[in-house]
Amino acid sequence: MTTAATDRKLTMQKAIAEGIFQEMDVDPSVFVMGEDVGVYGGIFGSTEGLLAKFGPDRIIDTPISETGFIGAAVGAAINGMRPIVELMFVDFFGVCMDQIYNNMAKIHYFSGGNIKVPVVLTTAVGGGYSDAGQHSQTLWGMFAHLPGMKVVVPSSAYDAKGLMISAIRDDNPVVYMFHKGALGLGWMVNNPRATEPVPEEPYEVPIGEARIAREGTDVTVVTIGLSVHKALDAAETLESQGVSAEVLDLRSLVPLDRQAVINSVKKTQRLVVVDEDYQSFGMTGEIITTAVEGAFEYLDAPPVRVATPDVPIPYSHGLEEWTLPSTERIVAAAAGVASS
Amino acid sequence: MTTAATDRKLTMQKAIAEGIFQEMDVDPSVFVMGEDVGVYGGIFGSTEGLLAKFGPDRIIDTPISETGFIGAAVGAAINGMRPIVELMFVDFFGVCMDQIYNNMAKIHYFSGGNIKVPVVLTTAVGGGYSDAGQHSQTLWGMFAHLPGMKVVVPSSAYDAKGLMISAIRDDNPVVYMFHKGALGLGWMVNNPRATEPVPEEPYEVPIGEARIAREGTDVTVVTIGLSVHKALDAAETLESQGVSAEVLDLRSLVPLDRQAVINSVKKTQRLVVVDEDYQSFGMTGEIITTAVEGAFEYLDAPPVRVATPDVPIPYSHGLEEWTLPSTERIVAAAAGVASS
Amino acid sequence: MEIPKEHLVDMYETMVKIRRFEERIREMYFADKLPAFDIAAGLIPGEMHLAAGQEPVAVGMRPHLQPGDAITATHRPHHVAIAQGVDLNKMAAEIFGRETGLGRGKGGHMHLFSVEPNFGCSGIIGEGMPVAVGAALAFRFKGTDNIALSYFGEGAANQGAFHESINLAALWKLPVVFVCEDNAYAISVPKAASTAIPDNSDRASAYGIPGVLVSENDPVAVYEVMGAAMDRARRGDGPSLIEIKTDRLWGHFEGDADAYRDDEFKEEMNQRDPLVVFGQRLADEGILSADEQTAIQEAQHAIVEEALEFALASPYPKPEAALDHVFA
Amino acid sequence: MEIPKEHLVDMYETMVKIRRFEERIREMYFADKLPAFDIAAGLIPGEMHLAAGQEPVAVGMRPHLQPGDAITATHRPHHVAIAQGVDLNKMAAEIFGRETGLGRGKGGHMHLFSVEPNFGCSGIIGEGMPVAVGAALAFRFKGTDNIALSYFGEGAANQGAFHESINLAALWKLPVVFVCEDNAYAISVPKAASTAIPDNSDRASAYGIPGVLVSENDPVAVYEVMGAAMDRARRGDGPSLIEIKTDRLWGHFEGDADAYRDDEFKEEMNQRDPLVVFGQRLADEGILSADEQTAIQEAQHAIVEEALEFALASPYPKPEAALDHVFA
Ligand SMILES: Cc1ncc(C[n+]2csc(CCOP(=O)(O)OP(=O)(O)O)c2C)c(N)n1
Ligand SMILES: Cc1ncc(C[n+]2csc(CCOP(=O)(O)OP(=O)(O)O)c2C)c(N)n1
Ligand SMILES: [Mg+2]
Ligand SMILES: [Mg+2]
Repeated sequence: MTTAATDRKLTMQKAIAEGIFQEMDVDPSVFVMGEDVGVYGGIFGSTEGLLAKFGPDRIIDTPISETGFIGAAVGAAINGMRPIVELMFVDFFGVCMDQIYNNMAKIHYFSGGNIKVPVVLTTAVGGGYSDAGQHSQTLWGMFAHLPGMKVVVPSSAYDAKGLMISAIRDDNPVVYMFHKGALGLGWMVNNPRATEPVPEEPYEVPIGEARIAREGTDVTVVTIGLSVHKALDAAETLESQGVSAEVLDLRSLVPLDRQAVINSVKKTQRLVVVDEDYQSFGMTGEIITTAVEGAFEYLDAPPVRVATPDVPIPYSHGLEEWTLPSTERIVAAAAGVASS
Repeated sequence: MTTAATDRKLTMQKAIAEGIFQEMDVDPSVFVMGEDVGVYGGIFGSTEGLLAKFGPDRIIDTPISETGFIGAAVGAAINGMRPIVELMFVDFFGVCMDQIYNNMAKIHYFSGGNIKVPVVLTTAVGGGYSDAGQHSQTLWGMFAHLPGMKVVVPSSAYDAKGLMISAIRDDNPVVYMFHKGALGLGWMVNNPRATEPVPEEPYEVPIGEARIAREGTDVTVVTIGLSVHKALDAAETLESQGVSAEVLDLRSLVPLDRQAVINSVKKTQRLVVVDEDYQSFGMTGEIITTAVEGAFEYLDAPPVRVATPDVPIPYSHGLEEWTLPSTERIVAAAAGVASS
Repeated sequence: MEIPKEHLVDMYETMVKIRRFEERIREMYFADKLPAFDIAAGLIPGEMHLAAGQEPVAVGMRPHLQPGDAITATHRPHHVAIAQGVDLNKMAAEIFGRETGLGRGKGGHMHLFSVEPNFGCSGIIGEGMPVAVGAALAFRFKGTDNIALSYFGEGAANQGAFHESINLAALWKLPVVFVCEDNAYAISVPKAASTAIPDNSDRASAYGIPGVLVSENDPVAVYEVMGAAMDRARRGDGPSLIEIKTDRLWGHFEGDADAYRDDEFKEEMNQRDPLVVFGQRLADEGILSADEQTAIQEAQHAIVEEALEFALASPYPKPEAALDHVFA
Repeated sequence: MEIPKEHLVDMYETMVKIRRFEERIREMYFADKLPAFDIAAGLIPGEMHLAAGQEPVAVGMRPHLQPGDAITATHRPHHVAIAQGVDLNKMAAEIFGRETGLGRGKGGHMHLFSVEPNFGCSGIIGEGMPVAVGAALAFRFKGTDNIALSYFGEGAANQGAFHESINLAALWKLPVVFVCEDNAYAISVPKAASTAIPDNSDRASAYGIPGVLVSENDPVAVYEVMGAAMDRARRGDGPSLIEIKTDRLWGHFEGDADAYRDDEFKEEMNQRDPLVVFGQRLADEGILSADEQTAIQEAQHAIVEEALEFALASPYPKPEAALDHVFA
């Protein structure tokens, strides 16, 4: 069984759907709501196969009423259910953010801990395929800025399944973001690293623990989501240039594994932060500040950020490519900081 | 005239209303929309006196339909008007953020610069009076994270009027945040520093230039909004302890006057960032990273942040007071970093 | 409709309790704020939205409630919470920011949450409406015959959440009763300046559900209409939209100069104070004599005093408790 | 109603142009994506929502438009943009991501903005509705008799923006015509699974404005209903809500397997292709002979080809131009 499990490779998309499937199978309080989660199986396949197994009462297609149905997930969660609710693209948060950040994320606190709100909010993030400025953002820095929700971003199939199961079992609201470019969808170019062996049985990956995706000694590259794979690609190039890069996959922004960042920086003494989200007032600043707070004397050179500049993500392929963090930009940044 | 002007002291609230008044008087394309902006004069007085002068066609009370009327401001701006639209408390952004960040802030970019969206979005921010977690936030870090809008936060009357006039004349969307505790409202304790001489004639304060609110040599305190006054109070205490603090009032987060931060840090070699917004993934990380990027070798000690911890702002007075940045916390942080 | 006497008495008692609670909160709210009103000062700092005059909308549903029914209310929540039977001691303690409060002092007057009875409210207009829909969905999943009531003001009826919530509930035929408290004002904005049609109950047709207008601020009228709507929901026949014309006797929040409503309006409103009118009617109809009403008042006032005493005797939370309860 | 012949011809020509544009975009969209469909590849990467079959909703208003009238459209915008007369060369160039495009390649197919004619669209459901209200408000301020048209899908009619926008326009009696393109599906979700009542036009009563259903996907029916609503708005009599039953002949976006609609449905739909039906009718009524129609087709196809050639011959923006135009 164990051998069979580790031999089986899944895409991240299938791993997500499998995680949901297995929890729904054992826990009748889990259900799914969202646009096109039923017969379509989720625009990005996150609910593929669920309708056939669990039927339309537990896999509920909704109107385009995000405030209504995400708020309904909150109400259902307060009343004993464990909803998984999908915001099709994170870019749409603006039509329903009140329910997310002012309600879902705060009720537990306002109630002094008396009321739990175990919602999993799934949402697709990321660009790279010319879907322009209202369908290509990651925005995780913004979600992480607002207290009361966990923010999880798997980068590959093993973590995707385990983090999904952890998220469903978590008594807190969890925003679960999957990067379109890491899902292994047939219709989108994918980084092949995201597809990997996934055990058949249910398992948890703890939320709040970063993962060293690659060990290294000269420079730490901290990142999350699809950029983990770009960083790993960059690390290979860097190795050929004689630079040993350690790649840290944060896996969640809330809770943030600050100690993992600090430990790695203490080891390598140099830091690059790669973020597909907008550069300013976001993740790059938070990670660099974490390193400065926790490893100031260790830093041999100012940390460097590789992020999406503060512009709406442009449509035209060349513009977008120039905008999003690329393997080349990571290589250049890491090589630069390693030699300074 | 000039003498008379500089003798006349105004509260920040009156300065804001005067700025709007004077621009409306000369520019028929300026109008005001929002909840209770008419006969009530704005819940925080930002539109006081305007209805009497300009009538209900230009000072428009709206239904509680923020998506509707903020979106309408965008449409009016595209079509030649210069709307000032009020979101009563910034905490309500979640019901209308799509219109703000996905529409107002992006149309100019999407149109390749062909379409201008000169909206001023006014909104009240800040806590300190037990209004609990849905009415006490500042959230400016979040607005600053999302590209396409300027984000202005005056701390006192002179700047409030000049920045308002600049915002109205600006061809870009400007989010203009006023801190309730700096407005000089009769019904709320105020820091008296915010009330100051204000010229009678219209004038601009450029958006994007920080202001050295107090010169100092030992430590730089960078902040914005009401915390400027707390930092100035702290600086007095620090002076009595032999620490000379420089206080930098950013005045806007977008554009961010990074050079002013860097210059001051180069001078004092020590940095404290004070932010009433949530600590993580926000302004404190951005300012510290800016200093690290621009003045790494000058920094004698790790910068320190004094911010609202990552908890929804609690209601009970003692909890809230403990949560928000206080003069005491600023003194302790600055004294600590100055002696390290 | 023949209304059981105990329901009439219960509604009267509850109205008295609500009114007394609001009056006493008002007194204590202003206690340390005057002469120069300072919103941050006193025993109860912060905004305070009181519901004096709106008691009928709250008590009319009370006799029809069953254990486990969910209610979501608004920024003006006390009357509804009291009518549902939320623990008055803990509620008062929360309003006074105490450790013994419903939310250990973290939520305050706009954020009262109770598990049993099943109550919640919020400071954001319309925010509770989808939550009620979700509660009703949970009841369906769990196979109970519980229902959810969603209270909101007439001002809230122009917020997008109204539309999305009612459509969802109607589409899924969920057991929700949407209750619009029409006090004719949203802060200073009169309904005619916010709402394109006179009665929100007419908006029910946009969702294919019953819409009923209660045009008097009268607990008996509310009792009847709410009873029918709640039964309907409990039977599984889906949601209703009820609009009740009511009066906010005081300002929008305490400290509001209320200058946007003229004296004539306010005078007429005070003349029809629903507590006075209902008391009179119960006396006229021989249901509760003046003496009996006095006895009720004393008993209810004592309950309110006890709650206030409990609250005032309770400790404040430790400041650093601010860090607790972000996550479970 | 007697419709001037030139209007009928104009509508036909425009339908032909739209259909050809969509067909050619479709071809070029798939050009470099197959056999293994890759959304990020090819001449036109990204999502592509085409409007073949929905031409009547776009062309029916065209003869009633005046210069300066504003239109806000959706993620499926081409038909409406073409009907309003947006520069086809620049529009094609934008879709191909070129420097000469309406937005210099920054916006793309869901973000087409034009000053003259006054057109905009968006990728977010319902986002354009309040914008149309604001345009109408600006027209009132400026004293013009321009009007605003707000297009949205039947799926969008359950988004909060629908409710807030129509209430505002009705309240302020603004010159807006709200046009619901009811193609019965929001991606895979059929209208019956999203909307509590059959016809969104009936929701007009929630705002006290006229609501009219056009139950055929026919340019003449649209012409008549839109003409009346647009006149009404232009006269200053306020907004209307029009729902038009139409057909999305292809998938939601290109690459959509469209498995949620069964073959029978699709077959029936294709049988009633509005372009074929309208052409037939014009021939039958002696308005445009088959030869004349062929001539029109050739002329319109040539215009489309010219636009595509312009686009394909245009340069891409410089990569670092990504930094321009965030602020004016
Ligand atoms: C989304 C949102 N917008 C605005 C406000 C500010 N606000 C608080 S109460 C209120 C008026 C509410 O009116 P109504 O719904 O009629 O309730 P009432 O106060 O009359 O009980 C407003 C505008 C808010 N809390 N939330
Ligand atoms: C707020 C928001 N939610 C969801 C989506 C994703 N989405 C894009 S188009 C669409 C369906 C729209 O259906 P409809 O309004 O009927 O228009 P149609 O596609 O049929 O033309 C959805 C759900 C979105 N773009 N914006
Ligand atoms: Mg009201
Ligand atoms: Mg549709």
